[in-house]
Amino acid sequence: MPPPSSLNAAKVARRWLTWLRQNPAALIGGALLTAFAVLALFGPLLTPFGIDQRVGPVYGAPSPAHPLGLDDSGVDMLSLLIAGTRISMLVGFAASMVSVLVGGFVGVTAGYVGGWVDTALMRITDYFIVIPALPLMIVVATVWAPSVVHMVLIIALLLWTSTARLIRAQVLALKERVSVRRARAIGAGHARIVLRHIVPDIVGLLVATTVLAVSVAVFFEAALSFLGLGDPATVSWGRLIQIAFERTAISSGAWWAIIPPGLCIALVVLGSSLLGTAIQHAANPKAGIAHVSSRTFRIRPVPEASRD
Amino acid sequence: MTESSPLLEASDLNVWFDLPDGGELHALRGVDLRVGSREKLGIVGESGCGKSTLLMTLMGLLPPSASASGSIRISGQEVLTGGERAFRIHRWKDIAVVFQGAMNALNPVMRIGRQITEVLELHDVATGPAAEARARDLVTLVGLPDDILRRYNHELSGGMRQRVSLAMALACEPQVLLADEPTTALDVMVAAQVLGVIDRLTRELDLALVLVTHDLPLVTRTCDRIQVMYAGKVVETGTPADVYHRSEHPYTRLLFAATADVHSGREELVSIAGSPPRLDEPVTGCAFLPRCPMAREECMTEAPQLLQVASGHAAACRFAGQKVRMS
Amino acid sequence: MAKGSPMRRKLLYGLVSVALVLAGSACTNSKADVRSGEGSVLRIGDTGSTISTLNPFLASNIFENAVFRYVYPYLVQYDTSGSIEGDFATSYQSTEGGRVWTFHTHPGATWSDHKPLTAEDAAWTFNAILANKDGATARFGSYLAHVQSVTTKGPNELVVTYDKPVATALANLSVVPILPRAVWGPYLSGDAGKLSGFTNDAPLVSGGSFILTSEKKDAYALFERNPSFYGPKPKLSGFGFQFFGSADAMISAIQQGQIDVAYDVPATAVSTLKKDSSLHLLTNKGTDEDTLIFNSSPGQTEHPELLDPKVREAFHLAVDRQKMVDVVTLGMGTPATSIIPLSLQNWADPQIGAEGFHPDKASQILDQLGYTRGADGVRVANGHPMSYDLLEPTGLTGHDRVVDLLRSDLAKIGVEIHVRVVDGDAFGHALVTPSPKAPSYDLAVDDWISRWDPDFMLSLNTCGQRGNYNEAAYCNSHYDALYNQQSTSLDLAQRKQVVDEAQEALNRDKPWMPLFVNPNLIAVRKNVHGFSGSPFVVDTTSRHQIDDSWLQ
Amino acid sequence: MAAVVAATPRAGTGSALRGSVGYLTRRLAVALVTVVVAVSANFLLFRAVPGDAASMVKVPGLSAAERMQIRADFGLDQPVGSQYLHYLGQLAHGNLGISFENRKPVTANLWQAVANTMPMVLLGTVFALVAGMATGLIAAWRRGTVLDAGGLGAALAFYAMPAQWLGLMLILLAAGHLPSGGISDVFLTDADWWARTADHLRHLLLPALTFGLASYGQYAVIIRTSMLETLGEDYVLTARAKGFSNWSVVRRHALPNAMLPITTLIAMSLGLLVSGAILIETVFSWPGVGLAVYDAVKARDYPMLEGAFLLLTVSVILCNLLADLVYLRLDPRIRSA
Repeated sequence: MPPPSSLNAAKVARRWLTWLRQNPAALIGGALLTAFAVLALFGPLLTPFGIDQRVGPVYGAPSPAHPLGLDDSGVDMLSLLIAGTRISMLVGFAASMVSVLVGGFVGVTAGYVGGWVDTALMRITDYFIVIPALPLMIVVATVWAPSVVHMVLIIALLLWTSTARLIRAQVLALKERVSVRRARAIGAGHARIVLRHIVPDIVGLLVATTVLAVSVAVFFEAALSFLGLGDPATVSWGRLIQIAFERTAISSGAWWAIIPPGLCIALVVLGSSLLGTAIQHAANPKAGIAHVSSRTFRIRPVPEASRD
Repeated sequence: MTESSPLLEASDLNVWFDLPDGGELHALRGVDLRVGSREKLGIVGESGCGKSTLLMTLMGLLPPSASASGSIRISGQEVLTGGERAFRIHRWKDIAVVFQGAMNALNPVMRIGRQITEVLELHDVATGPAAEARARDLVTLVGLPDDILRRYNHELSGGMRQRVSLAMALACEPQVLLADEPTTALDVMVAAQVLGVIDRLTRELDLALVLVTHDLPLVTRTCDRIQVMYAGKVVETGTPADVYHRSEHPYTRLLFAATADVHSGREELVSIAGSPPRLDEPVTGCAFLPRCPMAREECMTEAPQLLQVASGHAAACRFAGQKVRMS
Repeated sequence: MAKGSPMRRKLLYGLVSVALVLAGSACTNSKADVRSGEGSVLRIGDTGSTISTLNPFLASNIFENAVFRYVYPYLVQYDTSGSIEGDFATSYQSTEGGRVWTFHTHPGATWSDHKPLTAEDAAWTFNAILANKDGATARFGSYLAHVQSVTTKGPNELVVTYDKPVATALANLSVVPILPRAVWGPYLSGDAGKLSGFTNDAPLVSGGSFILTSEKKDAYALFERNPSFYGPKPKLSGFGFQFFGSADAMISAIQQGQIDVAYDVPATAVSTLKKDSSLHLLTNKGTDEDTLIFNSSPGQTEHPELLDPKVREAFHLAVDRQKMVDVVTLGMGTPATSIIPLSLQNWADPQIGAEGFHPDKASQILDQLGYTRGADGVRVANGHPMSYDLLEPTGLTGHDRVVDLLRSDLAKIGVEIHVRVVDGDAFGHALVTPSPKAPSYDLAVDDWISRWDPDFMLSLNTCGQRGNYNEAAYCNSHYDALYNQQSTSLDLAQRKQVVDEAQEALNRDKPWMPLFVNPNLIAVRKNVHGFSGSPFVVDTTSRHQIDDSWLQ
Repeated sequence: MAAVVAATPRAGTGSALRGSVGYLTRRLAVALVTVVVAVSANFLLFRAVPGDAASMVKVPGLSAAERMQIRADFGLDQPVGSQYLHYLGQLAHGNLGISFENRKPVTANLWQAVANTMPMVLLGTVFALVAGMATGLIAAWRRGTVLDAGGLGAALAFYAMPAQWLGLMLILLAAGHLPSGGISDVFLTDADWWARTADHLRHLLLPALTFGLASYGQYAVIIRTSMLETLGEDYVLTARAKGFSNWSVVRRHALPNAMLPITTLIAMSLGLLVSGAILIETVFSWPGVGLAVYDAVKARDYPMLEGAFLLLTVSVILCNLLADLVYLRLDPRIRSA
């Protein structure tokens, strides 16, 4: 990933594009996420049928008019799938952003302030790490009426811990850097040090964590919805799977009601994992050599041109 | 020293590395090398000149992204074309290596003793208690107490690690010892001690030594012959006296001049203006041209060949043997 | 690494043999055959249900009651057509104008532990219930309402005396099990303080046609024929309920012959099951009715317009019940407009609330009330938008479709619905918060399974049931009077008239707005014989369904 | 020779032992603090949620006095402080209380659920580990080849699939051949041991496979990464220079080092297994811990939830501790750190 800089937007964009070209994994990941983001934004304009509109028989099979068939109430699956994109992506991105904000704040505070604040924050983090995540989410989701906002908060509640730990470690290292020590020595304020000397150096890590967290958030959205804890007034991929599971899609042979939403989740998770890992590698490059490999160097004749 | 049967001989070695963007980097460009028995060869040059690549090529340890051509003979047997299998026969038995001090050349989760005995067992030198006894002898030889055998890498100091590496390298009584900047990352005192041990043991054990370093005073002190490398090529070769006092290549002269300025062989050579050429593009003419104080029109088109200026002394400069003054 | 080392080969053999065992076991499907023929085990599947307690005083779900029906004696039960017949009582008659009921019980009966089973057991059980009927034994106390005394005349005659004639005496007694004193004595003595802690684990001492041999929560309940049963011997040697987590698993089980009967098949699976030649599909008009519940208590102060019967009438007209039947039950259910489902032919009145689907009329009513639409299309009433929270309990397949349809139908007349899905317990909690007599929720949906006698459904909206079954917290003394009147009207025609009046009264006030009745769909393998359908999901009113079945 | 002077060992055997003890003590202390935090937080969590035993007991017509009695039975009429002390006292005796739902000891309910979950997750984990190891090692070994791309692709694909969906896919695939729900054929009461075991295995296959596949991807990716990092280490080059064959280099030098992070991963994931099984248990109606927790939430069975949360958190903490212990055994660097 190109380091953040004050260059103009066009230049930054160009560097990103170059980077993407050189990292096929990042390119695929970015393309997947972008495609689904576009679908989430403009999907409602594209849905061929209304999601309350019964257009055919129960579990009608795929046909040219309905390429993904119909659901258990005769609604067009493709339209439902597109409608579900919006909620799933919204929950995925919002939850990961909230969690990274919280985790980043806790991590920076713990790492920078240190002392008992650090200890207290890390013990709390420890608790959230060892507590069974999905069961806790279920408890909170059950007690709290289901809604998209609640879903986002519940997922973020358990997602911030790994960010907090990662950022804290990074901040601890950054704190000892010469530039930070110098800034402190000349009496720069804490806010200034954090904002000018620490935050810029963890931006890459934060971006990578956010992108990676999207996959976890999408997973949890699907899990909670599958357990019937999603907002009933909305359609999401997780809920589509739940509905198919509860309404005998399998014994009706309606694979088209089950496969597409799961595939969409898998693609988004894949996209965010690929892109996030690539950004992580770029922010923290490793040589990536292997001293042992099944392959070995090649022997070739000396080309005439290189004889000089 | 018998010129007729070199222990290690390489001729016209070329090595390329594939680059991610599809291009290649021509890292070694027709290197020749001969090491006779008990001979000490020093290889010097700036970082990136190909000296470490040369050493890896001699051991057959190039990565899969590399390709090589030419010939390497160990004890008269061709190994380069024989690939991994051919190299493996000779590794450690005939030719052993001590890696850079900065590297983690020792396995962190294996006791030092085991790392020595495993190689004894592998090459059928000794097994069981005999191997352990031999390992004790080896560490004593390099001046370490034998309880070091029960330790792990992280418990050792840098100097101790290099001594262990040396003991390990000597385990199977190789004829040729390769040493790749064995004292980088060590402080001056320790470096001197380690070099002292290497020097002493190569003499005591009748070893041939290939010492890769940018420590010019060191090579002139210890080696019988020096090869100066620049941009993947040997640009000058000769005895220390030839190379130091009668250098025929402007690069060699600048190199010694820079060393004299710095007064320390450990610092990177930075005082030659400019930087080496990029090797991912074809080099036409003399590679040193852009930095050369003696550059002439004709240097741009024709790559200079190694010109014999005296017995055992050659330089790859069109002006070698001519008394041309540096301007 | 090309040659396999002995070690690796061993591992390979191991893996292959495990795979073979699994593959072999995957093909063993022969056990279905073992069970056919006389004296075999009927395997029944159901989804989403469970047995969480075997203590009748704590029991609240239907499979628990089904267990008690088979293992405990009851004085009377229903026959398959919905009429009362004797069970432990061989004969019964009422005297003194219906105030005194005399039951003659099976002589020489025993419990499965060989202790004698006599009228004394019945008298002891009923008296124990009466002793704490407002406390620990309240679960059955209401079924013995107005009972003055329970006495015996010898071992085989029981006399139940009421303080006034009760029309529902037999219907109520058909619900109360007779318990073995040897087991229950310690828990029913005194104030029965230990009763709620008694788990009554299997195997139970049984007096019914079957013995419960083992039971595992959320998994199964297995029964064996009770050799000492007083009644006609069941043909089956045993039967069992298996509880599936998903309908798909149950359907795949019946198609593969792992179960013989699948209760409560979802409508979406019907077309699949009909294609399977090894299955019969029993379709019955059900008694499980979905209703929209209006909070009718004084606690609902936020939206006073919802208390107005005219607004409720508008809601009533705005909902397309046929569409609900089509979407939710795939046309197999029936639209409902009264709380007594049409499957109770003796009591239902199709005329009640049958105004039909008239959204325009509904809009007119709201217009006339002056509740005009705001800019967003939502009407404004009493200064607030007509935007309401609707509680939806989880766990009932199809409920969300019901709610979706309600929302879109009501949106068309300018009423906005926000759905809050809550699980069963939170739902129950919300209906009694802040207080059972004055909860503060707006609207809710729920479903209720009627019994053969209308008394139960009618009782749900009485003042006394507030905080318990009266989910609307509706309280109307006129209605209570009608309810009491029907329960003491011994003349059938007269009682029917009062029941109609009570239904009319409810239709006027609409604490509940009935929506539709779910069909009762049961899939049965063709080798099952004598298995009758029923309007109930699982028939807890009688032992006939299983006692009369056999396998071939 | 002057060189000998430099050869004084930096750390003695004694300090290595002290290092181990210190490390263990520190780890134990952190684990203990986390347990105390977890116990208290769990206790408070379930006091903060609405509803208690009395409001949950479903006895029609229960009077106010009766409800008070039930509250008293469960000790809910006491101040929170003394409830907490009482709770701790109970815990000290290994008593997790009585389930609101079925009035049986929570420990018995939990034990039953754990006994059901374990075979499923263990079989699945063994499968995931074996397959993940194979994929990860082969991919790292054949780095940059089609095999690597294929292996990594498959691993990522399985990683990306939601477990519940994967389960449904397997049910679709195995339709009619394998049972898709439950732990055994409940009507197989009079069958012999072999038939019952075969039946259990048939029921176990799909959920265990789902669990395995769902965790396989993660293992494969991490093993590949760890292996690649190790293969880039200098001592691997040394081992090759020593004349070891490629396979010996991997087996003797790379694997033991690559196993360090993998061990931690395995131990930590063991702790999360049980709660991770919730979705799979829902799909396959598998009466394990996951489903027990979910049912307890639905029934507001707080003693059961408190017990389950305690079990799950403590098992995570124990597994982390186990990871530390294994690390201590495998990595000499920690022993003297």
